[in-house]
Amino acid sequence: MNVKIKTFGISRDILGGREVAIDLSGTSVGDLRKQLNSQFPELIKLNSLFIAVNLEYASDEVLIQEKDEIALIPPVSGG
Amino acid sequence: MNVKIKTFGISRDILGGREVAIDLSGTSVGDLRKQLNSQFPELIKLNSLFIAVNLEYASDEVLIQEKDEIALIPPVSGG
Amino acid sequence: MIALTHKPIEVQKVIQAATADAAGAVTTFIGTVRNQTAGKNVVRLEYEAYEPMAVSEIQKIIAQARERWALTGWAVEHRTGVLLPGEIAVVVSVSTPHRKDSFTACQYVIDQLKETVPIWKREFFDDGDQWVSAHP
Amino acid sequence: MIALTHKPIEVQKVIQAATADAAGAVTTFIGTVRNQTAGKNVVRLEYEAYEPMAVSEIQKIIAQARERWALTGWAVEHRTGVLLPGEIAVVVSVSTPHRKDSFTACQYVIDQLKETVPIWKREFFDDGDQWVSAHP
Repeated sequence: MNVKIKTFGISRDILGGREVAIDLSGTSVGDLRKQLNSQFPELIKLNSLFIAVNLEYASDEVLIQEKDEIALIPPVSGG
Repeated sequence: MNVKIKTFGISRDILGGREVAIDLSGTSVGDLRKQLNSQFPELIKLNSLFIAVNLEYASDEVLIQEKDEIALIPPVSGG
Repeated sequence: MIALTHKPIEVQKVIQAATADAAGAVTTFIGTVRNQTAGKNVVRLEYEAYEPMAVSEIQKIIAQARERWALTGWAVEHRTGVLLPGEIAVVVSVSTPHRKDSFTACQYVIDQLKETVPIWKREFFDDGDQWVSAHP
Repeated sequence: MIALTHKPIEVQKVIQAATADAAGAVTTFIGTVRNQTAGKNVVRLEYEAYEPMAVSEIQKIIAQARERWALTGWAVEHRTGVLLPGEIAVVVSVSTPHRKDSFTACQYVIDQLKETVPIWKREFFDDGDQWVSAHP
């Protein structure tokens, strides 16, 4: 399944683009997380990394559809 | 000793003037308090009544000089 | 800046006076005249201050706050005279390097102000008036 | 009012948006860019937001605050883009009938905002830059 990943903050520097296409071999957020960590090991060094699906923080069990809006949320620092 | 008492808030209504002259028979803030309570018993019904001498809250032991600036401080309600 | 004023308080000026380059946080409290007290319509208020003592008591509160927290700036302005519902009675603004201190210090200043500063509020209703807090 | 903006934040407008006739208390937090971080000179900052999700997360925080406290008004505005030291990054303003709630609720909103809202800050120093909080 082809998914597009929006990147923000330091995750953009690590993935190298505002929106990065990934050929996801699994079906869940957890599968995507494993694949990203393997492909971009710098992600593992972050304080935290959440994945948002359709503007909501998503746990690893959430299933991904090809049309979903997926985004990487490295440690936030607003305010 | 003749002292002038500045009044504020409800104490002005009770004493009937912005500045009221009192012929103080004692020498301390406590003496003044007793005399005022006796002369204006409505003061006793207040939640509290502090007496300020020269812009400072004064305890009953503080001695009064004729030239001191004396003020009645009924319960404050600023803010 | 510590001030009593008969004129409407300009919030922006008070905040400006409390702001500092070294501050990362500015907390500002604005006390406004409510249109109701205990279910009764407030028509207007009158604030009266023992002005020199009020300024000196606010100065003491600021000095205490500066002992406890690393204030980079502060400003307190209190209105006196006649106020209508919706109008601003008091503004307290405090700046600190860190966020939590700015909240704690600002709240300390307004809490103490209400306890110790010789300012009195008279509420006028449709059918009478009262000096607030005077009686049990 | 909940907004992200590339333009300088007008504090007075944010406070105005949070103010209500039934309120007696308005607490406003202003977060400004400090000129130092851990002893290093900050030259400038850049804030980036995942805008639709940031707005939706702030809406959730306000909804939580409204469940806990009797808010009469609220407004949150966060700046994005390049900011210089002294500029305002965020303003949170909350009004309530009573004073203590306005402090507690305002602090809750800014505390939660810093925890959950997808906004990122990059600090630029004389000799480099960093995404704040990214690494241990």
